Amino acid sequence: MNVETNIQKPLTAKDFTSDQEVRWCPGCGDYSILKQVQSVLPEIGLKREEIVFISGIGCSSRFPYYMETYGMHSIHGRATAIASGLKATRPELSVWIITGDGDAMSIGGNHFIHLLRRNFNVNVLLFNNEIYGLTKGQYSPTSPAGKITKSSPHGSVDHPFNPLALTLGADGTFIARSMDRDPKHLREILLRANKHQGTSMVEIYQNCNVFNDGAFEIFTEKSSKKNETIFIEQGKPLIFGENNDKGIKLDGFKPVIVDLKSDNVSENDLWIHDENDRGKASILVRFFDNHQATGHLPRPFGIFYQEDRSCYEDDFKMQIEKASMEKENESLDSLLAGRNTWTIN
Amino acid sequence: MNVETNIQKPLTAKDFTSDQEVRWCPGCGDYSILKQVQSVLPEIGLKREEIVFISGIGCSSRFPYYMETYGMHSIHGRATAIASGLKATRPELSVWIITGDGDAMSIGGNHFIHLLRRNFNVNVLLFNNEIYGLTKGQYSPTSPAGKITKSSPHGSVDHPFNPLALTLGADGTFIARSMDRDPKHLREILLRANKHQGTSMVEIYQNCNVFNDGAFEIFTEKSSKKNETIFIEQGKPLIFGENNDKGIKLDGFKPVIVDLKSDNVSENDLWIHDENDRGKASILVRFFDNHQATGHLPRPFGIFYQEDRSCYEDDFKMQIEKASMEKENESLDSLLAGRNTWTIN
Amino acid sequence: MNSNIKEEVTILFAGDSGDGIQLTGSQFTNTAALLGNDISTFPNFPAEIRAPQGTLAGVSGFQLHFGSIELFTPGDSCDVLVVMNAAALKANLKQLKKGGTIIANTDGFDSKNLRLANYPDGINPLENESLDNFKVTLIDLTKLTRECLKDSGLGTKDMDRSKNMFILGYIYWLYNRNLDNTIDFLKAKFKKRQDLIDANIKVLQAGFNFGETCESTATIEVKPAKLEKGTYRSIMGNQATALGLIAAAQKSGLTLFYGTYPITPASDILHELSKYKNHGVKTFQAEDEIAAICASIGASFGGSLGVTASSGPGIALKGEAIGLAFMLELPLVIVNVQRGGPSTGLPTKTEQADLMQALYGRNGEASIPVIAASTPTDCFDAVFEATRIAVEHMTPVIFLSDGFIANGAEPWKFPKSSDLKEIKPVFAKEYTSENKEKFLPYKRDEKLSRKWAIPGIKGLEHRIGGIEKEHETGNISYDPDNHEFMVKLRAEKTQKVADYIPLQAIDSGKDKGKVLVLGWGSPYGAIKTAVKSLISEGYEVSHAHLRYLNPFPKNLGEILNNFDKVLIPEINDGQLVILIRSKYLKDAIRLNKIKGLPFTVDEIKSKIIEIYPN
Amino acid sequence: MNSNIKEEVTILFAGDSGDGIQLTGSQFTNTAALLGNDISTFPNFPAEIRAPQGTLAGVSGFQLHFGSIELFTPGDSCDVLVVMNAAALKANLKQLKKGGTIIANTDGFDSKNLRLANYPDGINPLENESLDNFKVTLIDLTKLTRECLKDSGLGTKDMDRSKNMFILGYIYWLYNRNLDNTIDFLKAKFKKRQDLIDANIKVLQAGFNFGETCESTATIEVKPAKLEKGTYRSIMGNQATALGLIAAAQKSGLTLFYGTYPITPASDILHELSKYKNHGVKTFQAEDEIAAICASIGASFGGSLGVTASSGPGIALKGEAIGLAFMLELPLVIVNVQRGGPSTGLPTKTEQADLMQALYGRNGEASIPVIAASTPTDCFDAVFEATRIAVEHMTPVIFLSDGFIANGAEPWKFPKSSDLKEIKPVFAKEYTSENKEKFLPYKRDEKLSRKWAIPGIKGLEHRIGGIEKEHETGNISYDPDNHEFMVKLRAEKTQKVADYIPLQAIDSGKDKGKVLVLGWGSPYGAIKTAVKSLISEGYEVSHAHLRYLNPFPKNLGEILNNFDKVLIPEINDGQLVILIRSKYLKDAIRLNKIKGLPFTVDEIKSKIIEIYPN
Ligand SMILES: Cc1ncc(C[n+]2csc(CCOP(=O)(O)OP(=O)(O)O)c2C)c(N)n1
Ligand SMILES: Cc1ncc(C[n+]2csc(CCOP(=O)(O)OP(=O)(O)O)c2C)c(N)n1
Ligand code: SF4
Ligand code: SF4
Ligand SMILES: [Mg+2]
Ligand SMILES: [Mg+2]
Repeated sequence: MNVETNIQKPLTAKDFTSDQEVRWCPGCGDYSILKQVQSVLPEIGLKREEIVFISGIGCSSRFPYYMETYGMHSIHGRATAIASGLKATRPELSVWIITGDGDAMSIGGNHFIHLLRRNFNVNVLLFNNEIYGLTKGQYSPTSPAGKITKSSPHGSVDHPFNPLALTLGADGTFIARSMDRDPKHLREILLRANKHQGTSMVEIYQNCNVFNDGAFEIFTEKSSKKNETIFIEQGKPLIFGENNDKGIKLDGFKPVIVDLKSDNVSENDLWIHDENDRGKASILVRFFDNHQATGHLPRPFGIFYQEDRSCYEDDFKMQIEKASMEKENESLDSLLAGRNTWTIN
Repeated sequence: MNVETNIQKPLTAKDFTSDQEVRWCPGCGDYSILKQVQSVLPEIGLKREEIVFISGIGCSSRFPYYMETYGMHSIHGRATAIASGLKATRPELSVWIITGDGDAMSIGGNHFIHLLRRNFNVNVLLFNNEIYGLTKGQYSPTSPAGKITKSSPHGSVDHPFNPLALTLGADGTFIARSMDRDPKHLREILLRANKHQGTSMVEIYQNCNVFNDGAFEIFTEKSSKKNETIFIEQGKPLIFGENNDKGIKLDGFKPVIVDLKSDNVSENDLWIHDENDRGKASILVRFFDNHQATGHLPRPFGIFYQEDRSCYEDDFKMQIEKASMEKENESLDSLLAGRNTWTIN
Repeated sequence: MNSNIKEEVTILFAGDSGDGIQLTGSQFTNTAALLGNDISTFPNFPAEIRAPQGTLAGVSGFQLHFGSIELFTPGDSCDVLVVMNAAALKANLKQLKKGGTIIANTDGFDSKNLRLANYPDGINPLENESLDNFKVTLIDLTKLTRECLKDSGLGTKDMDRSKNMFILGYIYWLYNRNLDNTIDFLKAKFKKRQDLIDANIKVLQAGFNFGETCESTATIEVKPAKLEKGTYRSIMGNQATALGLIAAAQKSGLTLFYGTYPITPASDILHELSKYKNHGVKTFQAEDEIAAICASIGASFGGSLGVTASSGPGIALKGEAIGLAFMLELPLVIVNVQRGGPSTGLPTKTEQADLMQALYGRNGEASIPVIAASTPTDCFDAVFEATRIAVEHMTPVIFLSDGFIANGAEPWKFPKSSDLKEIKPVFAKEYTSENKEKFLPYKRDEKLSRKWAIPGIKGLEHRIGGIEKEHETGNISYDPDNHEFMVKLRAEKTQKVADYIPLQAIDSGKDKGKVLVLGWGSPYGAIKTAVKSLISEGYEVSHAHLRYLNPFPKNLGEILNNFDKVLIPEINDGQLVILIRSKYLKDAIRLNKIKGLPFTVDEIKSKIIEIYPN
Repeated sequence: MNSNIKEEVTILFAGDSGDGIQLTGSQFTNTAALLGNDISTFPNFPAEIRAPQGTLAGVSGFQLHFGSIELFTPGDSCDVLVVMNAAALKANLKQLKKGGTIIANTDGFDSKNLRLANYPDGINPLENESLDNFKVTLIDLTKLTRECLKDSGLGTKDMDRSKNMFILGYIYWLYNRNLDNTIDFLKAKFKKRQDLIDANIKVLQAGFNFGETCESTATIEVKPAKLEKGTYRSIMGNQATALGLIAAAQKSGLTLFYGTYPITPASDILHELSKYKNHGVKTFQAEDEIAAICASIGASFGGSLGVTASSGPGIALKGEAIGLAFMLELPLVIVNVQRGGPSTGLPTKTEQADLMQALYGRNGEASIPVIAASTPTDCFDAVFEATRIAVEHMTPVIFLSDGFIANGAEPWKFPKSSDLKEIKPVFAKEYTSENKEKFLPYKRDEKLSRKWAIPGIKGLEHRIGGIEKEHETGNISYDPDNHEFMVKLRAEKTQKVADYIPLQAIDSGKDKGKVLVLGWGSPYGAIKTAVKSLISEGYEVSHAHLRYLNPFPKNLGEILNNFDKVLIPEINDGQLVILIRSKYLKDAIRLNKIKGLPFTVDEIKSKIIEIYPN
């Protein structure tokens, strides 16, 4: 590689591909996410050396090895904590956290919620496959109740987390969902996540074709996708369905599906998506886990919520800068001496 | 103590008082909470031996030593996890978790959210004094940003958790707030918490008069209490103020204060509290931390949200009972033998 | 057709993780076991779920040693190497004995496979002279399998999946086994897919017939082993651990609560136990290792048998809570199925490097009993014993297993439940008009252990915790003398376990001699085989194997002094040796292997010979 | 007025936690230090923030040893016992030398206080013969204080709060000190409350005058000590640790990142460091200990000096992450301010029981350097050295302090920053046209340490992690031989630190002799004093004190062999002794105290005499 000439060329996905062989199972959804990330980075325009990928442990967490950037494959559940220390000290770096549903929300739950409240300016890509892949197929905190897995042969009795609701409850400032099988959408969400100043939490539905194949099939397969998903966009009404013929309206706090053709409703009556409304977001993130209350609703994809709040590392830095200005001249020697000294001759 | 005759007498608060000297600082809010719990238990009508108090570490966590029941003062942040194992195996016991803002939400954050999602039928009393008391005064995850403490002489840069929002995000099924200085209210909430089947999370504002004196003064002092608090009750409109002259109305998703006298509003226009509405609860728990968006709002006390959802220990038990019925006759011997044996003579 | 008789054979099956190697291996194992052979197995997985097909990293292996004599190891090297592709050959050829047999799937040696296996361009080991020293049988599996199933109506993907049955059938033919056991297995496995049952059976039989028709080599007969009389089953270490826990709970009259968080290679215990809800087994998959142990402590407090399990990294996380259990003096079994470390290390490989962590991996003076299993079947006995100590001595106990014995299998002459020792918890009794003694939670018996006082019992209300406590009352106490007293008392309580365990026995060899090989854990089989072999060659060497790592059996010092030299082989950098040197001031010699692999018999033999005093 | 001259005096201030005992003690300490006395202090807190007033559990103590000779301990027993109430007397009387002085606040001996202190009904020790062997001075503090402030306009609560100033003034008079230092302190402390400044100064002076007017006993003079020439300050161990870290960061050219979670007795380091934002110090109060160490690892990865600190229970939680840091080979300082264990144990008391945890508290073979401080001022040097090793050898290092030295104070001849050694991190260099070497993250230098490659530098992009890695490249590797090679290499790397540390020196006594007292950590002062005293009595005894617990200095074995006997005193149940016996097969003798209290000089002297060979 010639250093000088390299500076000029714009980077490509290939420049972000390390020399390590990718070792996920053939057909794993992780491949497509990797590809999107590698192709989005050149567009963002960062240099390779400015980027750090930090992961925990899990299939998904092998990710950093495949990226030609700085990276750390750490220990289970702690990527968020490690990234916090890195970002606090090196705010200028672009820090990406790669984690799984188990890594982030089971063993890593505490650091995850604290990362969110502190609002470090990092991007969290949470590969949710609703299973523990690397340990060969136990249910995870996002597996639906009743799920039969190696560790729950009679069905899981755990009520699962709603990852986005949890994020909202922990004061997350950027909450989005995408999926492995919709590269275009994923790409857009990644770009927006990167732009957001604060912790960008992107839940990515990822198919584990070995231990939980088809978990998200209805959202990804052509035959059902149109009716089972809704792609939300800022300022746009909530519309979905085979022929974009269904909409969602708010009846008080209750979302109701309306038929745009037969019912007497126009687009103007529909719920207009507002990323900045936390109240609405709190209903939107619940589109799926409370069928009794709301009836069957399509699963939303897109940016649920976005809020501007100062980032930990900025306040952290400012405080130090302020203190340094106020007491600028104190030398190490005066610090060692303290305020009361005496001399023996 | 004579065993036989004792059975007849109804228990009193004194029967729940252990022989250990209470060792909190004079004036600490913990005293009043202890007193309420000791006086509520006889009313609930449980026997002492059926009750277990489990705590972590912190000033508040000394609580079990003062209760003449079964108890464990465990390690920092883990009371929730220990209680989960106890309740899973002994569903008939009445299990109370005593924890602090640090114990529950800092080091114990992960077990806390998992307890909530699993919905064990236990009562969590979270003594929130917005400080680490036992370690002599560092800011906690509920201390407001900017708080000056021993570990933040320049002011904390941490955005705090909203404990009730976090609880809601973790799919908590009973969410309430009360305070040390309102024994009557606390008593009612404790009774309701005990009744709820599922994890009852009760945040109790508690004054640490040594390291964070007056943190909740405006809610507890006569002069400000009426205007700064709102006591929410099921089915009742949201009314507060010196002369019950202010109300809260919903403008879309935005709560607005209205003057019941001068404005042209009647009680019928007001927000009617509905414990079972998660959408409303998600706005109610945010009454305080987002002044820009909502203006200054009174702090709500009472039961924010209540939901019936099956408890972990019940499903856990049922699964075992079902399996035992299905394969009832399998003996240990047949288990040891497995399916394929051979004999050497 | 002629048939050679052999005493023992080692077969190594190797191929991609997707090739069904583990299944093929364990099918042959079960059949061999059912026919009365002694067996010992060693599965060797890659760390990835399905590492890239055809690569060296993706090779999965299953080594099986079976014979008509008693066997203690899966074999240092193999007689037969079955390879599904080029990478499998490359990775394992060094394991094959000179003159051994290679059975190769030619289909796995196309140019892509050769490249992935890093063979130089244009080189195919099946086609040059590199295998001249071996007997090579080539089978084009894909072609033969597809051929056999061409009328089955299955797609090629499904067809190809049954390739491994062809090999299995062939090997059955080779060793004169019948197919019944595997046919039964296939019927159960594909219960709902008759087409797959038919196809697999067909291919299995085709493989068998292929041997019969096309092959000129003789079949090999391995007679049943002269094992002790009795009824046997085949079992893997993790299964044995699971059964041992269930049995121990039942013999204690306690409910088993198993709180854990999945981790390789411990997860299979969870998988096994979660099948036994009908035995009242309560498995709790916690959010992390800390919650897992804490939930188990809560269960023990409530009167259940609390058990938690993990591997090294997870055990590291449990250190603080183990200290709590030690202070609470509640029964708790902590299972560590050790794997290669440190940190994430080599998750699918074996190691014995967590012994010091078991002894010292927590703050303060907190010495708890440590028990180690030495073979797959010994997992049953050792974890049963760990439970006995936990329950009868009211203490957390660490039980050490490792990846090698956890996944290895051997025949098990399983006990009758009525022959198992009763375990006797000592419960505090309700305060009644007869029993008027004031309940003191930390009052001790002659074992220095306190009584178990279960919530729900009237009059036993009490509070326990992790702060130093007053003798007998259990109240918080900061008194300096009380602290020293309690620290020493707790230490003595653990040491007192030595009064309730057997004295150390010599496993092979005489009571006195020139070299004692002192082992613990999974090197058992290799040490035993090496020592027996040297004894038969006239060496004055003996083998003692420690089940109790803390406290040591009382006569251990004496035994050490009866030998000129003591050799301690460990799959670590020398941990038991630290303890033995410290405690007995004995200049024990170390033999360490840290490759994620078990010792071979040869490695131990050579070391004994090397240090053997002239 | 006559004045006795004394070489050394020990005063023990005792009272309720709310009585301002710690403040009174430290004021006297500072004044004594400023006047050139050598000092050594020992604050002894109750575990509760403010335990119930008047009870034995609520007694807070502050022991101060000051003199005109060199002092190494806060004194085995005291000459003067100042007690604010009956409980304080009861709890501490055994500490007072025969014939010693008691200064008692009579007001704290009313019937309620006597009852709370568990004196039998009707018994007041100030009024019976029980104190006949002591000189007793009675002062009715409340009355005198209120009297003195009657015109101040303050409420009684505020008035009573300044009681401790009366005692302080009186003691100043007794030891001939002037009040200036404390007056300055009061002015700063109550900056915004002139009324309180006035009141406190008035009471202070009243106490002084009380001595001058009412007392017939002579004052006592303790001349300045003949300490080495130079400029001194008084410092506590935790402060010294904080300054040591700041200094080490500056001398390394690195930013200090301190990730921690509060815990007694380590929190004061956080409090101290968080004041120094103006020195660029970054303190991060994490959500738990695991996050704390992980954030510090992240900071180290980013090129900062990552430091994390806790006490025993928190260190237990960090075990897994320490293993990660060891595999990553990044600099990291892990501070453990030890306290009484196990589990929550005795949080405010001292102990040395986490040595084995430091060495072995994690999974797998992960031996990292361990350094211990022996005195409050030594915390500076030792943590500086720990940092040097972490940075120059690219490794996590454990630094051990304990509650006794963390809270104890002594005079410190603080260094000039220019006299401090430079610490030299070795950074990997940018790939440029001059430097075309391909960057290998795990390529090693002669110290066997790798280079630090900081994100942001072009051409050094690399990935690190906790899985076993290939030599030099750092790529994931499951190769058996590579694993063994790497385990041994990492072990050797840690042992290699021994090439870069000083040889072990003898602290007192000759190079050869009959008894060597081998110590580590906080028993330093007591051992030194005992050994010096016995040497002066003609014993052939020496003292060596270990700063480096892993690896040991290379000549340690040799030193041990120069003595007939080796005695190892520890505030634990015998941990260093395990290591010494194991490594050197030396039958070292243990002396253990596990009371949450430091050794007294006498305890060590008696033991040496007991084992002294005839
Ligand atoms: C401390 C610790 N506990 C447990 C494990 C075992 N483990 C590795 S990954 C994993 C869960 C993986 O699930 P997830 O995070 O969803 O990632 P996926 O493999 O599904 O991508 C577990 C339990 C470990 N490596 N370390
Ligand atoms: C593992 C561990 N880490 C840290 C501590 C120190 N510690 C004890 S209590 C506490 C926080 C107390 O705060 P909170 O939970 O709010 O209880 P409070 O004292 O305010 O009632 C801390 C940090 C500990 N005991 N154990
Ligand atoms: S196990 Fe599942 S998640 Fe893991 S690599 Fe394979 S397909 Fe992907
Ligand atoms: S420190 Fe605060 S919370 Fe703790 S006992 Fe004292 S007043 Fe209560
Ligand atoms: Mg997953
Ligand atoms: Mg608190």
